[in-house]
Amino acid sequence: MVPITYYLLLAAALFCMGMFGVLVRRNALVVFMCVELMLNAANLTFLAFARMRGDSIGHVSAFFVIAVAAAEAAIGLAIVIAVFRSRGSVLVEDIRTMKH
Amino acid sequence: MNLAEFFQVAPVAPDLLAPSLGLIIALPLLGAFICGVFGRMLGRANVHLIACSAVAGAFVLSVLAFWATSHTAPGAGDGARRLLAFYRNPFGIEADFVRYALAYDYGTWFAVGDFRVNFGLAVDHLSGILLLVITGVGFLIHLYSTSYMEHDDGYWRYFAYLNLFVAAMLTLVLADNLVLLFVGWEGVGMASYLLIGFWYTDPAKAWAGRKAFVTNRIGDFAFLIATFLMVLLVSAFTRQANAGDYAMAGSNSQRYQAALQEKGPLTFKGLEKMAEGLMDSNSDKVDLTTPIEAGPLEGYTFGGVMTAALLLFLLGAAGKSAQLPLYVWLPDAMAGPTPVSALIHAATMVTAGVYLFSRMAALLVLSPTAMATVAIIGALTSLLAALIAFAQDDIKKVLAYSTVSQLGIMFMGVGMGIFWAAVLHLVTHAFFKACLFLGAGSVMHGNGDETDIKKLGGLRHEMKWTWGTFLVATLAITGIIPLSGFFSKDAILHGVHHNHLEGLHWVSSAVYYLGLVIAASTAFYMTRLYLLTFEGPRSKEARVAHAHESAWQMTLPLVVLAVLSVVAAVYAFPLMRSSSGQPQAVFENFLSPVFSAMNRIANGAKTVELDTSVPHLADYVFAWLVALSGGGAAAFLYLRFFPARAGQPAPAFARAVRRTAQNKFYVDELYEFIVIRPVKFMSFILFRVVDALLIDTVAVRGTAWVTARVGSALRYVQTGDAQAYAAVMALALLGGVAYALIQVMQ
Amino acid sequence: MSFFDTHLLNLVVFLPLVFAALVLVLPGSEPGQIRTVTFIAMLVDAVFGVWAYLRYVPGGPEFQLEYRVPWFEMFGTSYHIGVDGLAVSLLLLTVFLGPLVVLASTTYISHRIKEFHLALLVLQTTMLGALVSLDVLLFYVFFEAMLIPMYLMVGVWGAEDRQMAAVKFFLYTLAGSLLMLVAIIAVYFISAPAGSRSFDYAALYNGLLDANRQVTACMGGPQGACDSLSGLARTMHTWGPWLFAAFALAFAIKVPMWPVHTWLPDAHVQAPVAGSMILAGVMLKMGTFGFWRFAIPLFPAAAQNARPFLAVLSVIGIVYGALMCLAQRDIKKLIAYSSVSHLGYCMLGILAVTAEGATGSAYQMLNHGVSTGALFLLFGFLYERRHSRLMADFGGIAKVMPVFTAAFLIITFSSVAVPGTNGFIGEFLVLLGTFKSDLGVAAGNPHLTVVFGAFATLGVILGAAYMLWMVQKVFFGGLTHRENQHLRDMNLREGLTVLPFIILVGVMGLMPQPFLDRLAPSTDRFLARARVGTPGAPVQDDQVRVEVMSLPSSITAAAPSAPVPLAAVPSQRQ
Amino acid sequence: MNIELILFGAFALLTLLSAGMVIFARSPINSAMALVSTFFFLAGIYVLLWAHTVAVMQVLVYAGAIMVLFLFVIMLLNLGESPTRGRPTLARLAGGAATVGLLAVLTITLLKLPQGASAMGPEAQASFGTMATMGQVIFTQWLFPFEAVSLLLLVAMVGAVVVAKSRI
Repeated sequence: MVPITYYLLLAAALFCMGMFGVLVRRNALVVFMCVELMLNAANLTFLAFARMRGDSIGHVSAFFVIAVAAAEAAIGLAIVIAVFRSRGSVLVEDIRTMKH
Repeated sequence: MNLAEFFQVAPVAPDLLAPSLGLIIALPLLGAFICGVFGRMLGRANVHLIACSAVAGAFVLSVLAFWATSHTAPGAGDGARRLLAFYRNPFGIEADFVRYALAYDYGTWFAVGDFRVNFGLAVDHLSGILLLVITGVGFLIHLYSTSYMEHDDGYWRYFAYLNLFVAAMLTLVLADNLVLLFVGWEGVGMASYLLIGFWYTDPAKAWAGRKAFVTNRIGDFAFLIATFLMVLLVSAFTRQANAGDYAMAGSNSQRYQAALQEKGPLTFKGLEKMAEGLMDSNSDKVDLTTPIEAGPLEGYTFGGVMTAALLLFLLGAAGKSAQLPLYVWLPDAMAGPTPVSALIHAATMVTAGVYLFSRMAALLVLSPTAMATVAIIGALTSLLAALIAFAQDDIKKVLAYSTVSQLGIMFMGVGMGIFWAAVLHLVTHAFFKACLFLGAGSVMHGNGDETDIKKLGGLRHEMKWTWGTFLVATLAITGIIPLSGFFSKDAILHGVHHNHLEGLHWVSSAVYYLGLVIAASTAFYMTRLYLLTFEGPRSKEARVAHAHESAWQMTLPLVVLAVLSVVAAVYAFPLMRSSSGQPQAVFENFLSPVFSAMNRIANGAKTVELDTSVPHLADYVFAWLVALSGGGAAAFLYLRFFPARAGQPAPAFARAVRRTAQNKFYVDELYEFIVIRPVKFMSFILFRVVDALLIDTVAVRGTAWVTARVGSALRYVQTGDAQAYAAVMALALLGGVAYALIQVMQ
Repeated sequence: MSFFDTHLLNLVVFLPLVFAALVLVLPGSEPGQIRTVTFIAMLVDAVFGVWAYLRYVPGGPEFQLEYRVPWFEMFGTSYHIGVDGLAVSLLLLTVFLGPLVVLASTTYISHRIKEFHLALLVLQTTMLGALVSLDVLLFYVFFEAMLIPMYLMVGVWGAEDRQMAAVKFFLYTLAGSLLMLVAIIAVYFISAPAGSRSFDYAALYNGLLDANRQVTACMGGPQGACDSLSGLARTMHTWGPWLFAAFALAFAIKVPMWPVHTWLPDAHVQAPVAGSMILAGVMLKMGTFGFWRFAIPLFPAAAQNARPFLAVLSVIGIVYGALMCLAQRDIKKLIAYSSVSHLGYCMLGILAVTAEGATGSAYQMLNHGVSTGALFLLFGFLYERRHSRLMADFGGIAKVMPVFTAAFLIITFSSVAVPGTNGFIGEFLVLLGTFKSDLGVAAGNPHLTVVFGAFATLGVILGAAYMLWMVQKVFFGGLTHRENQHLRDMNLREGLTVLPFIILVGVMGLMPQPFLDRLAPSTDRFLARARVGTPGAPVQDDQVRVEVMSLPSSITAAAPSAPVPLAAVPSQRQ
Repeated sequence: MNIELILFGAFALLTLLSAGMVIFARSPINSAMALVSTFFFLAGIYVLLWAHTVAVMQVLVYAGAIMVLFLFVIMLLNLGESPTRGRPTLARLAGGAATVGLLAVLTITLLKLPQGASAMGPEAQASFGTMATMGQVIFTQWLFPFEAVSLLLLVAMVGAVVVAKSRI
């Protein structure tokens, strides 16, 4: 079988790519997608450990993560739409309301 | 049955009376409460009745108590009588009885750890005689006041305060321990504060009251510290003393410790025992030169600490009894109503210092240094006051300074170890000085409150009773045979002359000759006062054309006091025989049980040689001449000299001297500049600089300011770029993970 | 084993809160009703408080009327209350002030009456809670909660400059107590291994006891003896001083000690009469109480080292506060600074670590509550009439307000500790304790003790100086201001408000023993615990170890989620 | 050299490639598409991990629901190619650096980890990761979180509607 470490390495790589995207991309939508990537990396880790320990708690966690991710995407995208309505842009650097 | 036997059978036996000693204090206190709270509803007459009867009741009880102190019962056969007035001294051995005394302990006041204070009252011959003076003179002055204050609508306050004062003074005298004494000590201060400032609408009077209280407080400060030192001394003594010491004190360790547990360390009996234990002998471990082994006083000797404590007590006594350096409040205290001056600032309160030292005579004689200081302070104060009195024109001021001067004389006596004479002078002085003050009050009452003797004069025809009594009192204070003042003062001077302090022999002669000068000058200024007030023609600027004699309530006390100041002389006559058989003054014999411990210590510790001889006729004559000379000089000056050369300007130096004396040698101004101003200034500076500026502005607001600045500086980091924040988070994450990794590596 | 055996303290503490709920539902348009209800609440509370005071048995166990149920068991805390002698005495003081404060504010407070009385009631509960709580976390909660109503009281019903004063008061005290929170948590973690940790006072104290003993022992030992320490002892040796400093700062600010006292004058000057009374009467005592209960017993070694320093600060406070009074023109400020001076005595007494000193200090806390509380009360009456705090605006009003003047004079004498009044006992004992103490030894030279004592005694002179100065300026002399000529004297309500104070002044001055007896056991235990820090002092464990009721085992066994019926928890005492 | 390893290698490679496309594609559409493929390949890897159920859910929920949502939004806002690449600001550089560093650190750590082999008996293997076992766990022990999540989804739904609805 494949050593757990490989899966973990894959998860790490995936996570870092997602993080990279979050940090460098300007388009809010893409940022969201990268967040999804990170979540998936987390899932992968869960499953890998579940496989290693042989109990299904990991699966359950992954299941919940997916559910939460769905909710998050819904709300996030809604926000993006709202922002686009008000500002006509989805570029993060145009959204600096946190300053004031 | 003869007089002696009459006095030996008290109507109430000591053991019956002792439990009700508290009433002596309670009665005036109750009176004060009633007058103070319900006075205005009760009306004038009732207030008079209550106040006077309260003091009168106290007086009766005092008489009974005093009588009971020498109560005897027929003994076994041959007519010898057995003394019943005694109680077991808890600090002594089983058979150690305090004779000619009764005491009662009302139980704990407060007790903490191994410290305890009881409501313990005790009457012996010393406090007994003072009880009589306080309540007796007190009653007379209450009576006098009923007429003197008849036009004042603050009468109820007045009598409340007066009763309060009497209660406090009685507490002071009856207390059997230092703390309870301190209650009276401060209580009288408080009462005198209230009474001096009685006419508070006049700022000057209110200020005088405050001055009196604060000055007294300075003394109390010293008194407190001295008390604490005493506590430390007692604990050190009990820690270090061995059987020999206790044997020397006529006690033993268990009894002493037990008594400390039960009575507390500050009872006079206990202190006396410690003083006896501190005497030097071959068998004992602790004496005056022994260093204290442990505690805060580690390393100091018992004698040293004792001296320090006594000197602090001296400062305390100086505050209360108006001695150098704290006498300044007394002359201003004359702002109060005249009867108050008579009661508080002549007869009773100001003598508290003398009482304190007589009460602690056993301790005082342990330290020649302290005794010398007391005597010298007394002499200097007395002289200074006498000189100031020369130039005062306010009748009450003159009397005030003469009081200070007389108190100085008492201190001389106390300091030189002739306690009985000092107490005797205290008593006689109470009589004639009260008489003088009341006389002055009567004069003012009859002359539209005129106090300037220059504006009086020729009153002998208009105020006969006042004049007569005033004359008697003046003769008494100037020391003219056969009046009491002469004998008491002469007894003091005689003792001062013949007692010698260990290592300080020069003191006795120095003080003695100062004393003669003082006696002469006393005679001088009193004669002057008398002449200007009563003799000669009526002054032109007199407020009222014809003075009227006062009512009987005012003259009666005058007469009584005058009579007393004559008959009190009996006390000084050497009618008794001392234990060793030679003649002894009545009063000395009478007080001998009180001062027995003092005598034992003085003879044992060899710190002061007490002389028990009685003055010879020559001494009397000499002292008499001194007094006469002073009086004669005054008579010559103010009857012949000044009237003769009236109108001619006095020589410059004379005027300069007179001005200086009139301004009390600028002592008040001196204090103003070296004490009061600096303190006020310092407090102001501290408030502005340290409190307002350094702490509040710089430290507190400074912190706030810095915080604000930092905050506004950090605002620039806040770009609002979400990704920037995320980047920071990422970096933090990296750091965290890296750290964790490193941790894992080890 | 009646209801009151277990719940008396709960009753005393939370009764005001219950009534606060009642007041909350009353219509705000009915001020009279609200006042009455509040007054009744305080009165009933006072009755129960007095009962608790009388039920406290001086000879009995250290903490009595205990009550304990689990609370946040995952942190090992429990709702644990109980009183020792000092706490019950201060509790008595608090419930005593309660009704009088309400009476005092009847006409003083004219707007937002409902909110004001709510604040009063809540404040009462928090103060009582802080006094009785035996769980450090619980204590901290109450200790902090106290700030909020007081902040409102100063900030909403205060004088012209109230905002500044309120904020200053809040931040000042908060700064200290946050440090204390850190220290509390640190102690929580070091005092016991994981799993058996607890915020309970007994657990913390007993957990640190051995370590403290070792630290003290090695400090008494030769140079460098402490390097051999290990484990908890080592931690205490290294961090004990810092933890003590954190506690001490929090409490020192509350006391307030010089130089962190500057919030007090502002708060007092701006606060309404009720605020000043409570602030002076009870809140300042929380500082001294904290030193007594927590700071010194938990870190005896550090405290021992800090004693001379703190004692110097206290003495400075005594003299400095008195001097400040001489520089004031504002009466309330003067009284406030006099508090600084009086509290200096309390601190000195505690630091003297002698029976006399500690008892005197505790007694002085009560005295100060009575006399200074009364001073603020009386001045409040004056302020209502005249709306000025400057001495210059008064003078000679004894003529128009004789009764008021008499009352003020009596309280003044109590404040300057004239014998026969309560003030004297406390001050005398504190000074005596100082003279008997080993402060000098702690400071390096035994003779310094006398110096400490002498300087502290200076306060006796200065106290008389400034109080009488103020009295003269305000009451004596001629009626210079026309506004003052028609001031009316105290009415019945005001008289009845002052009377208890005056009675107490006399009673506590002439028969202090009943009060002292209740203080004595706590004093002894405090002394023993403080002496744990003195090298070479013989202290048996059983003298110092804190014995409290343990959590009923049945409860601790139950799962955390299982709800606990409070009444079902039996008390282990009785 | 077994089949499982080969499959893993293939899926991993493809996953990373498509993930890279998600990040670097210029137009959001392409990113979205790449994301879909990423999810598919991940699902495959899940299967390799015997997490059949999750794999299925992955495809259904992610590739199905979520991505549709994304695409829908992209269409709605009709976002085209972003005209310019974003300037490399300090934040971005720092972020990139942090990411790379993190990757390095994680890799090092993981490589140091002991090779944990699976510890499962055959009967456990039989039921592992099946719908039945998960249902067992979810609906007994994790019932409360499950309900909470359902509630969360409801809230999210409402929230999304409220936030996104245009005030017309």
